[in-house]
Amino acid sequence: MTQIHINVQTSDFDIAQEYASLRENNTQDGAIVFFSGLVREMNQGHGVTGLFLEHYPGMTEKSLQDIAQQASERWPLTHIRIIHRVGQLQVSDQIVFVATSSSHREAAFASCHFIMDYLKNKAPFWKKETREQGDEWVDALEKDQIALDKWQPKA
Amino acid sequence: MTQIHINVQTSDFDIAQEYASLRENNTQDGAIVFFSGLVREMNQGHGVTGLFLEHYPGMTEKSLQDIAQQASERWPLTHIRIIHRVGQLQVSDQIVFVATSSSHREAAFASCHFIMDYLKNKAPFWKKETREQGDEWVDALEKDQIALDKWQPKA
Amino acid sequence: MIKVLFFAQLKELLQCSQLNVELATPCDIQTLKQHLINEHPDWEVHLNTNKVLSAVNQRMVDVNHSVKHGDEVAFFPPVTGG
Amino acid sequence: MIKVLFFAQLKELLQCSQLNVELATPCDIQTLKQHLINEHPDWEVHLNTNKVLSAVNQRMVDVNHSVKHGDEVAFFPPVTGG
Repeated sequence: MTQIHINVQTSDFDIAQEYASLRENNTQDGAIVFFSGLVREMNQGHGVTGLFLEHYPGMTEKSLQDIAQQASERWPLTHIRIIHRVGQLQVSDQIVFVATSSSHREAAFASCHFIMDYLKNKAPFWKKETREQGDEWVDALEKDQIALDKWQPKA
Repeated sequence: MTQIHINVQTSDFDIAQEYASLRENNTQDGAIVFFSGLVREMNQGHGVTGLFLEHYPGMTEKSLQDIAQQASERWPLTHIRIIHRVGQLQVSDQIVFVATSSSHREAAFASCHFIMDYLKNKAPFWKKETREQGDEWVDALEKDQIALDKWQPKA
Repeated sequence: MIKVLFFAQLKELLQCSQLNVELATPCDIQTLKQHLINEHPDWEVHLNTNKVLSAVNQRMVDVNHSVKHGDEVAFFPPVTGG
Repeated sequence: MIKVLFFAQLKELLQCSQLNVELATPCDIQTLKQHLINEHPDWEVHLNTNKVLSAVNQRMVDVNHSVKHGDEVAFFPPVTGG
């Protein structure tokens, strides 16, 4: 039984606190994998000074829950934690955090990667960048869609 | 140019401090991946109450440096941090920490996983478990060797 | 009645975040789109493109998915979170 | 002179962590192993197995690797860190 925690929030998060929650009373897990996504100063070739994250309240939480559920059915995981921020962010701010824990490292690595790849394609978030020339919505990238191919069952 | 930090130490480490070091003055990275390995209470079917880690001083640091170097040549990484503890550990203790940061998540995920797979097979550490029936050296697992196959160039 | 939501640049292009539609239901997403375009002909260029994704009751669906009275339908561009 | 080190269960089985060997060099790892076995016949079962890994000057090598005066050679079981 995987413990799943999902948070969509405007406030920042503390990865040390998240990590402590994963370790608490946990003597069975040998492996924890974490992903943290940050606002970059340069994106797709242009300077960025801020980032606004819009989302679809209600569907956001459902889609993250659904992705976590899929991961928990595919790998033997003890914990899944997903935090995604929305609203106005600055350069270097934390955007997203995904952590998975398991007895074994292959499951922890694969599931964390899987969750990020699906989140990028399926969770209803949209980024609007503050650029020197004005605000622009970020274009979805084909490579993010291609990233899902590795999770398809082999023919 | 990848910044590589390697530490082999008896003392514990603080992942929050490691994470802060990766983020400091860092506006170029969009992705940080972390692995943390912990002492499990059950391993390969038997109860464990403690773990002693022996290593080969000198070669340990060289081999970790060499693995990090290979990762930095294979993926565009800004930072690689590897910490491995040696000496006497207890259940739930942190054993190993690997973090990589990059502009893009695929590079961060793949390189962190690569480093752990190579560390498991190439770095001169040996675990001796404290079990109820006495102390026993841990056997190397074939699956750890097989894990390297995914990093071989495709034929 | 069907509740229709728009997000991100689509919301800005249509200058509309939400509206209610009375339609003979059940119909499908494509029929709902066509109804919206009949009411707002300048929306066609923004709605009739495979760049627009659809959700019914907060789950992504394709354009053949059926829609019925009381459903919440959303249209939005490809997602870019993470 | 060649400095020879043993680690982990191999160190315990041989009851030896380090010794120095005088050998006509260069030779190879296999020759060095045979020399150690000639001096300590009870080591054969522990040393002459493909479960034993070798390093020369702190880099892993195979049994054909050459060894020369001044080298540090180590023998150990498969590693189990991480």
